[in-house]
Amino acid sequence: MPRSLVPPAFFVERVTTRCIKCGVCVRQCGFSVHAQAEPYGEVVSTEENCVGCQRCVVFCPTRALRIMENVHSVRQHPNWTAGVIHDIQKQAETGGIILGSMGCDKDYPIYFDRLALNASQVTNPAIDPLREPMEVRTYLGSKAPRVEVKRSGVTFRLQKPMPIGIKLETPIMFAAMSFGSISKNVCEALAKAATELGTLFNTGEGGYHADLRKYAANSIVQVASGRFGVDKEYLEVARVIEIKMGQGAKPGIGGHLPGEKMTWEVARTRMIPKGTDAISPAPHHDIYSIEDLKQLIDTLKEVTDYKKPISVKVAAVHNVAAIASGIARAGADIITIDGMKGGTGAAPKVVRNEIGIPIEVAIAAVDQRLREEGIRDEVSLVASGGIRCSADVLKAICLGADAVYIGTAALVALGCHLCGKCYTGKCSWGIATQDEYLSRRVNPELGVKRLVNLVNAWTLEIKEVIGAMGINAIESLRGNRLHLRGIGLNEVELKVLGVKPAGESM
Amino acid sequence: MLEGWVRIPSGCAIAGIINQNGQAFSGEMIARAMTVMHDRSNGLGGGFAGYGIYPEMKEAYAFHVLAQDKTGISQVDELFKENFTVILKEPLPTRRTAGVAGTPFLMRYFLQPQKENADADQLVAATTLQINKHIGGTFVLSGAKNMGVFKGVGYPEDIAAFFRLDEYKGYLWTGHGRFPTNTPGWWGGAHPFSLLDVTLVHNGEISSYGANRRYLESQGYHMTLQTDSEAIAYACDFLHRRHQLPWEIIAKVFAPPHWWEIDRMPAEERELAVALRRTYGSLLMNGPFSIIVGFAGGMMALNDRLKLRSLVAAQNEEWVFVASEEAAIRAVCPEPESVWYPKGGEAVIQLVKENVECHAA
Amino acid sequence: MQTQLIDACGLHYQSLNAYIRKAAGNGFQHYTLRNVNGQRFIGAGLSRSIRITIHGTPGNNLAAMLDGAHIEVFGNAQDGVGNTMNDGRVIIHGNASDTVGYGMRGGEIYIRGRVGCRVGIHMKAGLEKSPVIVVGGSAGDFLGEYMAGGCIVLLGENLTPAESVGKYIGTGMHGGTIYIRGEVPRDRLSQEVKVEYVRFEEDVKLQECLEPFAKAFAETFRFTEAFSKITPVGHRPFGSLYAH
Amino acid sequence: MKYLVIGCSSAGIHAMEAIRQKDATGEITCLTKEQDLPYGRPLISYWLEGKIREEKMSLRPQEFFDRLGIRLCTGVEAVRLDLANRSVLTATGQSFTYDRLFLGCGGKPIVPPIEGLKAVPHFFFHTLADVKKIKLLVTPEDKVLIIGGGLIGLKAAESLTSLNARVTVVDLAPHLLSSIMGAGAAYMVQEAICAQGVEVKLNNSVAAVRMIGPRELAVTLKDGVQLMVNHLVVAVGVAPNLDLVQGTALSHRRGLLVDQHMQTNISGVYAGGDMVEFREMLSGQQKVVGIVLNAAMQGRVAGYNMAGFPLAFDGSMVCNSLNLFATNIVTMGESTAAGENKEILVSRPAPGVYRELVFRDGRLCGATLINDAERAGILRHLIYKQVEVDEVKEGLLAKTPQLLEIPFARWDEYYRDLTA
Amino acid sequence: MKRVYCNEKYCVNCHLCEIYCLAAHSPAPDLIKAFSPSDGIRPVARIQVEESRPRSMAVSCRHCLHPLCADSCISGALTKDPNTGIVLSDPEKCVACWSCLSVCSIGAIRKGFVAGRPVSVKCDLCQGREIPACVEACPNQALTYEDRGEN
Repeated sequence: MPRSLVPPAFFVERVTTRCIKCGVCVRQCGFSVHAQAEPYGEVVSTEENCVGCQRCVVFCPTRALRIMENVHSVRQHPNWTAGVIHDIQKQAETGGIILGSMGCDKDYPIYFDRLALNASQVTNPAIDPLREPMEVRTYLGSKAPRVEVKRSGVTFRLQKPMPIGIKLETPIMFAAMSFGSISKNVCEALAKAATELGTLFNTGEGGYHADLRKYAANSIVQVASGRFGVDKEYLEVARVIEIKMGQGAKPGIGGHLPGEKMTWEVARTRMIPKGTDAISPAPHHDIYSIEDLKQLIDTLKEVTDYKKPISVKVAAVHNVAAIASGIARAGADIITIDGMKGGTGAAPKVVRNEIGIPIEVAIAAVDQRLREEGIRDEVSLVASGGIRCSADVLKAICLGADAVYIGTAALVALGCHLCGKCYTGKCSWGIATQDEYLSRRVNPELGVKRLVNLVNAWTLEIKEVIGAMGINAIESLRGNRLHLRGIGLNEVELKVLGVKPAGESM
Repeated sequence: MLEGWVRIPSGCAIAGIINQNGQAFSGEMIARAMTVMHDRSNGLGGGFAGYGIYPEMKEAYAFHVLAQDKTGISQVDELFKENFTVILKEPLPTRRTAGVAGTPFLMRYFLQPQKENADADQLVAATTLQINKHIGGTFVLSGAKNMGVFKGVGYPEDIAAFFRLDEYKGYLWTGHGRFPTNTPGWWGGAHPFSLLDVTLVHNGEISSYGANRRYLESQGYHMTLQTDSEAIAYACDFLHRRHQLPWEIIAKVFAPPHWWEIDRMPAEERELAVALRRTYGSLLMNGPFSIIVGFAGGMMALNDRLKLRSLVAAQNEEWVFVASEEAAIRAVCPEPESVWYPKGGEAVIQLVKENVECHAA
Repeated sequence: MQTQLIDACGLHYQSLNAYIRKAAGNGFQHYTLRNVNGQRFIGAGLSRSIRITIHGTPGNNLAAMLDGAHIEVFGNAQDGVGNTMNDGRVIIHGNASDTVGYGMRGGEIYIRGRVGCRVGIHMKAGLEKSPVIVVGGSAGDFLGEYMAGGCIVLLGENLTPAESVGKYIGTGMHGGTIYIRGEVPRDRLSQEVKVEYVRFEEDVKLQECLEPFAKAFAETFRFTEAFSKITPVGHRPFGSLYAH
Repeated sequence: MKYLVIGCSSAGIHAMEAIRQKDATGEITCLTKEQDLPYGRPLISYWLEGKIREEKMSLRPQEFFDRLGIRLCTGVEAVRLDLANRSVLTATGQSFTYDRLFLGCGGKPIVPPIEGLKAVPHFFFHTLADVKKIKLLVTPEDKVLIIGGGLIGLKAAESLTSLNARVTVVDLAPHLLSSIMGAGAAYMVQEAICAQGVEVKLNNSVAAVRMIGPRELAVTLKDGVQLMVNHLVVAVGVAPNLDLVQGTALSHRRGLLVDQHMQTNISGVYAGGDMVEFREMLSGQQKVVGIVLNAAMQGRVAGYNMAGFPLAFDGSMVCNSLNLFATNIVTMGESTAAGENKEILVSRPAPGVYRELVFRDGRLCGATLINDAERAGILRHLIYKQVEVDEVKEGLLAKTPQLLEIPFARWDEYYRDLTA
Repeated sequence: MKRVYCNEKYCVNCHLCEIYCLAAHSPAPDLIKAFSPSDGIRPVARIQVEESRPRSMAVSCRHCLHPLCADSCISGALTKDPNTGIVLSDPEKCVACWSCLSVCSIGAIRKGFVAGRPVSVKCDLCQGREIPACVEACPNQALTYEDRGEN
């Protein structure tokens, strides 16, 4: 192919008076942007390779580097933006589907940012979370329709055992990210952090590396259409089994782990050839209808002797409320709704950016629908896809979620700068890679600390905020949309979200 | 805006008196207790519930109904005719009282379900909810056997005088003085709230209202008044009548032990506590409250689990008193045998003795 | 070894399977199930040394996630036989319907009669395991779709290759081998596979697959025509589909 | 406990340090015939070249002896050993008794059998006194013949050259430094030496010498060539100094014999350093390995054992590093020549850099590195531990040694404490 | 005693340890100045990152119990401090014979210059700092400064 017509996306600025030619940038770049002929020689850059991951910038000891978006002065045009032009040129050069990683980067409204939280003033007091107990413990799993008690003397006993409930010490879990899409070190950091936090991590669909089984008590294992790693032990060691029907970043299409990341270890875990593309197609080939989902749920329950709650994860699509209702009635204990801003290791950009609906409206619609049908208590709802901060967690819970998954946020805690090149396997931050030179960049011990810090910080913020609302137990927040007010939302949006506009009273 | 369309937070005074022997006493006593706490109210609401007040009609469902206009009353009449035999219909006796104005139409019905209804209570409850929801400006103050709710806009002592409480006798009375912080109240918005024989007087405000409300709505309750007190009343009905849970357990749903306490419980107790929080977490009443729940045969007083509202209890011979302030108790019982201060989440449940014939239902 | 006789007539699958699980825990190793009709998940997740003989028509997902047990069916099986099966052996004296051995990771499935569509899809190999499916009769479309390992043998007894196998053989295949008796028309094969022709006598793997099959049904096989041996063209069927 | 240490060089110092580590109270006395604080013997050439001042030459400062509570007797020469009475007699007639005795008498220059040598003035290159004498007598443009092209001879050649003397080196062997390196490396060294104007005569030796004038000597070489020189430096090697041992019951061969605890055949009498012979690790033969490292390690082992703390010396191994005419030379292990089953690989990674590695049975057994000392200790460790390096030979030859070159499977075994 | 340990598994080959070590041992601790000193001789880092991709590992002095470098030192420049356990090189005494380089089994001693003279340089655990500069600079906590019991 002759010279590419796509200009470099980033501009590398090196302040030569600050550059000590130490070569840190050269050695840290996973994309071979910087080069040096000899130690302490002149450093040169190939900007075409730069993905803007900022690894070199962060590591440069003298702050001599700056990576800036390369602002191409194509003529301003509302339709034909630089991005559109470059995509066309790229496709004209390759004839391929444009891949993207991480979440949707289109400028859709973020409903979380248009919802304001409430606080107490005078008539009911705020609670000081520093002194008073603030409870965020959350249980996942279906609930008994009612509690029956038996009196014996002055005390009472439970008459029927409850369905299995999974205790979370904080309503924040780590979302499904497979070994293969992310490195083993990252898997380990997530697993260990979940264990320390008393919450759960999700293996994703890549199977369970043998070294991580020690964290199984805090794991959700996924059964996806590719069925990687699914054996009896896999199901038995897990706390929860999740059937992956869809993913918010790429509704309607399946998983695709490019061969670049299929090292022997990943291949061994998935039981497929090394170097191959691991494909888990959109459909489970044994599920082409809702009763087939029930059949798979039942199969998993049979195999594990009804000891594991079954979660079903679906992408938030237009009809998600009805779909969720079907899933609840198919016997799932947990429904995970993954919004369109959820991350992924690789997805066609057109799918990532154009399909699905945001998690805020999806969770609101699902919660409302299940309540209307009187089956909200038969399932727990987990919201995921675009949860960025504690406020998002709070708002998701107000809208009706029991708990949330964080994926991208967890990776950001480990260093991810959202460059969106996970599918290349060259992640400079050592996260979305299997290259041993790169993957060692995530020291699990350090990673655990960062993840634990993040979730603890969010949890503190959650306590702080619900305290401000005068609430000391998170269950009082769940579905409590009176604590939300819409700002700048139209009537239809307010109706879908089930919230009142700011300024309207209780 | 009309109360019932918007949520109005409020502060309050509450009191409850029960005679364990089921001996009836005058409503004047509860009015006297409430009078002491005059300054906790602002004249925008007062009310009382009396149990055992209609001994001669104790097998019939007594309905106290208010209506803004006569069409409301006739619509109620129509509705009752569908399912009940009206034994008696009369205006609720009142007396002209300074400080009580804007009096709505107030009617009293004694009803008998027409056919041998398997669940007469359910019918009565449904009828109550239907009137409140569908007949504009009309509201059921109470609808149950051998009890009644008297409430309106005004100070409690004025409301007591207005409804001639001194002419009633019951074995259990609860009272309420209201301090809403928003627009002037509506008669229906005053406390106690009731559904069937369960009445509620409430001080404080529930921050979990939105969660409680949505849960109750998904269980078939319609919130007419948009107040947290209404939600608590319905939650009581839901847990006590529909889920058959004893009041001790209901107290644990409204004000459960903290998780750290649950974690330290013996296994059996813990299982129950966990089950209650998991199942009825949405009915946890979060935020400051003290409530007195009255029901046929007893009452329960309860504080939120952080004890953010005041509540005092006292006992003297066969009498048990609960109130926002000790002075209220001393006003009617100067030297009680014991006075105590219930802890957060620690319910005071007092039933009339079992062999005493006073139960309405 | 004591054999438990179970009359499955009218039993719901949950009670039937719970009973077997419980009895297995108490040491019973061999079960004969009579009057089976539609009970799902029989044998699901059961581990080694358990033998189940089934008379009748077992329901969907027979032997799903089987973990070493042996199951023999005298009759036809429905959809999802050996779904995500890990180890063990399934012998079916009749036919089976769609998605036999979906995501199969190990063990063997021998079916004397016909099978439906999407058989052996997502089969895998590794971790010292390599699953085998042998079918005596014909198979439907999408045989060995997304196959990543293991071996499928289709004998198509008394049928021409055009009759014995459906369309889209080995779509997305990136590992493993499919043997089909006779020369399969090229238009039945997906882009992602290549085919060569081997004689039964010359192919040790094929013989190894067939030996237990013949033994299971107490038959001997002689083949005059060559087998189509179908393998993936490369490890990355969709490697060049994307623009980076 | 009374400890007596004879000699205060590396062996003696480390023996005393070890004794004090294990015995806080014992009385330690050290006799040294040197007048000053002990100095590093190899430093004498640096002194002669003016690269180091005398006061900087001490191996340990006075503070060291004070801190350890050592009674240091300088200028005291032990002359007689009375094993029966556990005492040592000095040249001045003083007697020192002991419970434990350490002998660190070092070595002394070998005097070759050259006709007329005893009759003519000649220098050795062994002590500070030797070089002080040289400095006094040698003037620029003097012709100096150095007998011996080994380490000492060449160090002498270097320093005399720096004094602007005209130096000739004569050695019996076919190449220089034949005791520590093979011919290939030696030629490189020779080139560097000759470039500085030193004349080198190999396969040759001094047959006779006689005085022909006040600062003039006539030297007859083995090949018949006659040389006229002003000075003669005898540097054919060092032998164990057994003066004190002769005539006692201490058994010795070429050197004093000791067990693995550095104890002689007489209980309570220990020895270490250049005067003892011990098993050489690679060859397994008894050898005198006169290097500083060896002396220090042996001294320490002896000291521990003297203080009752058992420690064994596992064997000696040659390892040298020296600079000659701006050329650094490192040799270690069996670096001298080809032998049975040996594989010799040579590389010249950069101009002026020479690396010669000797392998036996897939293990490194010797190395000669010229101007290539960077991380050479890793190679020494590989030799010392006899690590199997067959699969990484090429890497060892091509690059600066790295720990990461060592096969990962053996990592733990050899460098356990290095990584977390 | 406390030593610097490198967990090879998590060394990311950035060499920041070297860079900050160098600066810490420069007359001008500012990085940019340290790398372009007035005398033109860039100081030598006392920690060195080995690289054998994908692996890398920072190596610095172990401060051995019986340091071979000190044992082999002909001038007494290298000594192990009896109180701190730190093995130090006295640049005033070093004669640059490189004996220490030839015996250090991990190759932790380097050729350097002090006051224009070639001398051996090595890790001194950054005396005067609470945490050695290399450990502080390590972005992945591959380097740790800890006491594992031995002296």
